[in-house]
Amino acid sequence: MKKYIKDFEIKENISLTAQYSVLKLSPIDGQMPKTLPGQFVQVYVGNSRNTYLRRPISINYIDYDKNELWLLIRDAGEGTNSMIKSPNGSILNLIVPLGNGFSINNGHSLLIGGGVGVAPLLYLGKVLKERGNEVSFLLGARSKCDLLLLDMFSQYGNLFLSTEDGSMGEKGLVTQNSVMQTDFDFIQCCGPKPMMMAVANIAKERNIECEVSLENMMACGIGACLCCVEDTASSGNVCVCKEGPVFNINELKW
Amino acid sequence: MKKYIKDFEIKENISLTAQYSVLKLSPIDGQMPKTLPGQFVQVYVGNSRNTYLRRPISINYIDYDKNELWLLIRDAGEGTNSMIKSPNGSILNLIVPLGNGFSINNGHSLLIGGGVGVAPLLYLGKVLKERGNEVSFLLGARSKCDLLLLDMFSQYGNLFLSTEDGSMGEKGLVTQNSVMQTDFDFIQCCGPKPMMMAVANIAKERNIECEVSLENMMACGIGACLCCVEDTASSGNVCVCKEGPVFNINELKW
Amino acid sequence: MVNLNVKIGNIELKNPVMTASGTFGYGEEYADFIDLSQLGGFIVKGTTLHHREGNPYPRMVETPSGMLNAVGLQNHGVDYFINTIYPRIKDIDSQIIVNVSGSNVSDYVEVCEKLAPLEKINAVEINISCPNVKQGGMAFGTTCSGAESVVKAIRKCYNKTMIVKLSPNVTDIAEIAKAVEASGADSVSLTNTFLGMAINTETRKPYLSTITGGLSGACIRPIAVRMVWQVANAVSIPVIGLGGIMNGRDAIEFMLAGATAIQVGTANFIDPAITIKIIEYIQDYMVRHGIEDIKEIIGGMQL
Amino acid sequence: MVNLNVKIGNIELKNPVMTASGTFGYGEEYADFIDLSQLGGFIVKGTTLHHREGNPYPRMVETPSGMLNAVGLQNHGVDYFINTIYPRIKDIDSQIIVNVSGSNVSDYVEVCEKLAPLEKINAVEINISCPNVKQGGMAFGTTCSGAESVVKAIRKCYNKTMIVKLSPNVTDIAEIAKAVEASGADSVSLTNTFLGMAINTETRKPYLSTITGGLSGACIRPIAVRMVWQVANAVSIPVIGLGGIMNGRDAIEFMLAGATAIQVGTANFIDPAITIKIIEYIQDYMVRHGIEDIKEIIGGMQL
Repeated sequence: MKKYIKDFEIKENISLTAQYSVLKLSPIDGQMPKTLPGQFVQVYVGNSRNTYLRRPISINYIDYDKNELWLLIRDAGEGTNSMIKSPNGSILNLIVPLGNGFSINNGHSLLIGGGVGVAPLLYLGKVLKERGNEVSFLLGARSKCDLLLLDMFSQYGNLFLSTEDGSMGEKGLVTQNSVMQTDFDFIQCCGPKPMMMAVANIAKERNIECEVSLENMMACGIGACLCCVEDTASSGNVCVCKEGPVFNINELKW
Repeated sequence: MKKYIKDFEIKENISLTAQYSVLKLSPIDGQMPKTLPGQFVQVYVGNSRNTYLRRPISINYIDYDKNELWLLIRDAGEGTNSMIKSPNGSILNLIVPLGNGFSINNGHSLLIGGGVGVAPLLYLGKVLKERGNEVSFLLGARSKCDLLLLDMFSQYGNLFLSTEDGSMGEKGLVTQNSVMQTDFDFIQCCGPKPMMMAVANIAKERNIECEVSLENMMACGIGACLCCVEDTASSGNVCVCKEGPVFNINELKW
Repeated sequence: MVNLNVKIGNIELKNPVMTASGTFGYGEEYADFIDLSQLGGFIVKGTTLHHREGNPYPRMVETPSGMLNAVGLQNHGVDYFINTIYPRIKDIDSQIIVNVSGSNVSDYVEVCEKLAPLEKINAVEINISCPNVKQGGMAFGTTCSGAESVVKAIRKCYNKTMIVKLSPNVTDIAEIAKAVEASGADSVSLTNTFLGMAINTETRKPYLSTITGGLSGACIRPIAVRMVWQVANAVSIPVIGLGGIMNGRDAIEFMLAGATAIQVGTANFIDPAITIKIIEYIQDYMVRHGIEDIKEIIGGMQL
Repeated sequence: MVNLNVKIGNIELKNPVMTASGTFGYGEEYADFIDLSQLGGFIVKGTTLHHREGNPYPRMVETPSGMLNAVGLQNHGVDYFINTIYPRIKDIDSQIIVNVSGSNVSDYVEVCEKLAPLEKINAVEINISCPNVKQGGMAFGTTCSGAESVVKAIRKCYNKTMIVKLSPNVTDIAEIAKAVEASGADSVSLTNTFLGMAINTETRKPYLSTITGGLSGACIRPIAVRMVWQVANAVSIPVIGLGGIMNGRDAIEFMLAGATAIQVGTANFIDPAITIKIIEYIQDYMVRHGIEDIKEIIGGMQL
């Protein structure tokens, strides 16, 4: 897929919590690049003292009617903090789209997300639903206030929730959620590595096809610097930014 | 005089032209440090990719009734540009006050300013006027739109103007302005070095006391790094940030 | 129209802007963003005799105005390059230069011998300065005798243009450059990355799997410019300058210091189209300063 | 209450935070901003046998996350320090260390002999690494024999604590450190500034009157941390780490790499109160990590 370096305007910067914002972006030139669920962008941070490289952010949602690309940003440092503070109307320069994206399977997919890792699952659920598939979301977080965009998710599938403090949904980790015992054809997962590993183990036990989205530290995002490598079964070290970020768990040496 | 590291709020960012803004600042803690005309501040620039050190900016004006300190900023690079773009309500951290300041003489002073160098003369004129002295301002610029804050200056003294293109006041350089032929007791000058040198020569010829304010490149602003030195007649290399920025021309090796 | 043409050894560059090895893949990664044929040249990533998996993850960390990397020469080996990569890129109308790394002299020689017959590869860049593999050549690059041993051996078997990439992790880089010149190199490129490290103070672990790595980016530009100036004053072969070039101004700075051509590295990660903007800036700069031939800029610093 | 006490040679520091020579004047310049007695110590600016005017203006230029300077050891000479400065600062309840520079061995010796009797000056920092004066000592600092000649001569006449400040502009800083240790130094501090330069591309003139100058600031921190780690693994005397420390995290990073104490330099220009914030950060860090004695952090990087 062709990659672009493109200026986007922040149409709306919606602060979800103190820590999370959704940025609704529209391309200045009106031309929204084709993207796939699970792909990401590299954001240029122009107004931060200590941010040198771009910041990889996964695509949260694409609203083709409004010509909007959404980014779900977690305040995780000076770079993301300055994105969250960007006022409506300001310009963000993106490299888009990057990476491979999730498989679009036919059948019932359980989409499991933890923390800010829920971001790409919204766009994925939308596409799966539009293809006539049954979609279930299992979203986990520390507590209620970290469960984000639930209204949006509920439009595209059944919602199952887990919080570590039990403030919403089932108490505990996503892997302990009762929905994990039910039947589905695929698992597609994005979140903290320990969570994804735990999910991968369950998928292997139950022999369910499973994809995970990795977040290895990267510089370029286009497969040039070879910094974000993951060791794979068939190809050794490959770039998460190019051959990933989505991998079938059978490919990983977890 | 005691120096402070202090947060100030931008009460008003007034854009005078595309290139110039006046920032009206109030100390967050309400305590305005004592300052003298000709002193400067060191501004911390927090939101610029390529600004590492503070930026020295001379004090343009102090409004004790409103508890405001004014900075006249010229967009001369990424640091000053980000100051000019700072919205009302944002915070600037200053080290204040720095340097020695102009002499407060009794008599008729001609205050000569060029470009952004007019900044400290407004505060100086105010103080001289309040002490019951006669004040004349000779302000020069490339053209009309670069002559700034004229309404303010006119409150404190007679206004004489020069523009290189003749679009306002007399055509030519300040040194060619007819007021230079008239009588006054002191000259106090701030502007581009060639202008100050030309003024200094006239002052010497006419045997008039003359002070100039230098803008040597500096890092610390408090006399520690010894980078902003000027070679002087009596003391060799001295720090412009500490023994200056104001020097009697007899002290300089011009 | 200004003349941007420069010559390195026997190769002509349509302009002095190249890309640095290890930051530009095989060129293809950037084809979506720029017209590769507009580049003066590009250096494909470090190539070794045999396949190398490189170092374990993590391989990078951001630092003030720069980054540390510890890729460790991950590549599929010279035969894979010749059989699989070369046919895909050989028709790009630009100078394609292969960066060659090895852990002993015979490796370097063998790789160069294999590359010599390739019609569209008319220069190699010999990496005697990779800080990220135990025998990645930095040992060769930090002593005159080590550098000489590699360069002389390659010179015997390789008749095309040989550029030698120098390590900045030395007391006197001009001495190394002189030794390399005397040994038959056609050009030197500098600087490679600076050996550095960073520690995560919360986990108390180094950020890189290899503890130390190579520092690149704008942060080290002042040191690289100084070294280019020193080397350009010490040798008569052309110097290729690199190290933290982020924009056209920086490229001019290196050329004023004595560089005949420049390489853009880390900046490609931040703006994949920066090389083209740099070429345009250089043209505008020459027009603004009334310079007709780029050669007038080379070593043009005024004292 | 956590224990921040560290020892360098024969002097006790109430905490490991000191300030770097040439960035802190004689301490007095910072008295409006901080309580100097809270510092572990401060190194007063480079002192020479005779008065020095230093280099002509311009002496500095900002660079990415750093700055170049070429002050050139401007100072009034050791006698002026003893007669005029020392009486003003001697009662500050902190370790006052004098940085000593010279252009030949006898200068170093004579300055140290004059300082030895001062009751409140119980350590000197020998600068064999100033890049900004022709004979500013960097010649001594870039070879083992040069370093030995200075250190051995001073050791003969100076019995108090001798810290030797090392130049980073070398191939193998650990070798120099070992030579300095073997010659009788009580401690080494590193790194001094990195030799760099910058050119104004519009005027085509160098930004510094001396063409090259010393690069300092956050930009070089990864290289300095690497050198501290290498030196700490090579010598048994305490290492003082400096080079781009901007905050408490950076200070901890240097200590985890092996520094017993640290010096804050360029950061003082940006925040004149940063040293106190760093001391507070270290205390908080120790509490957060359940560390009672700062010595547990020294060299505490985990592999």
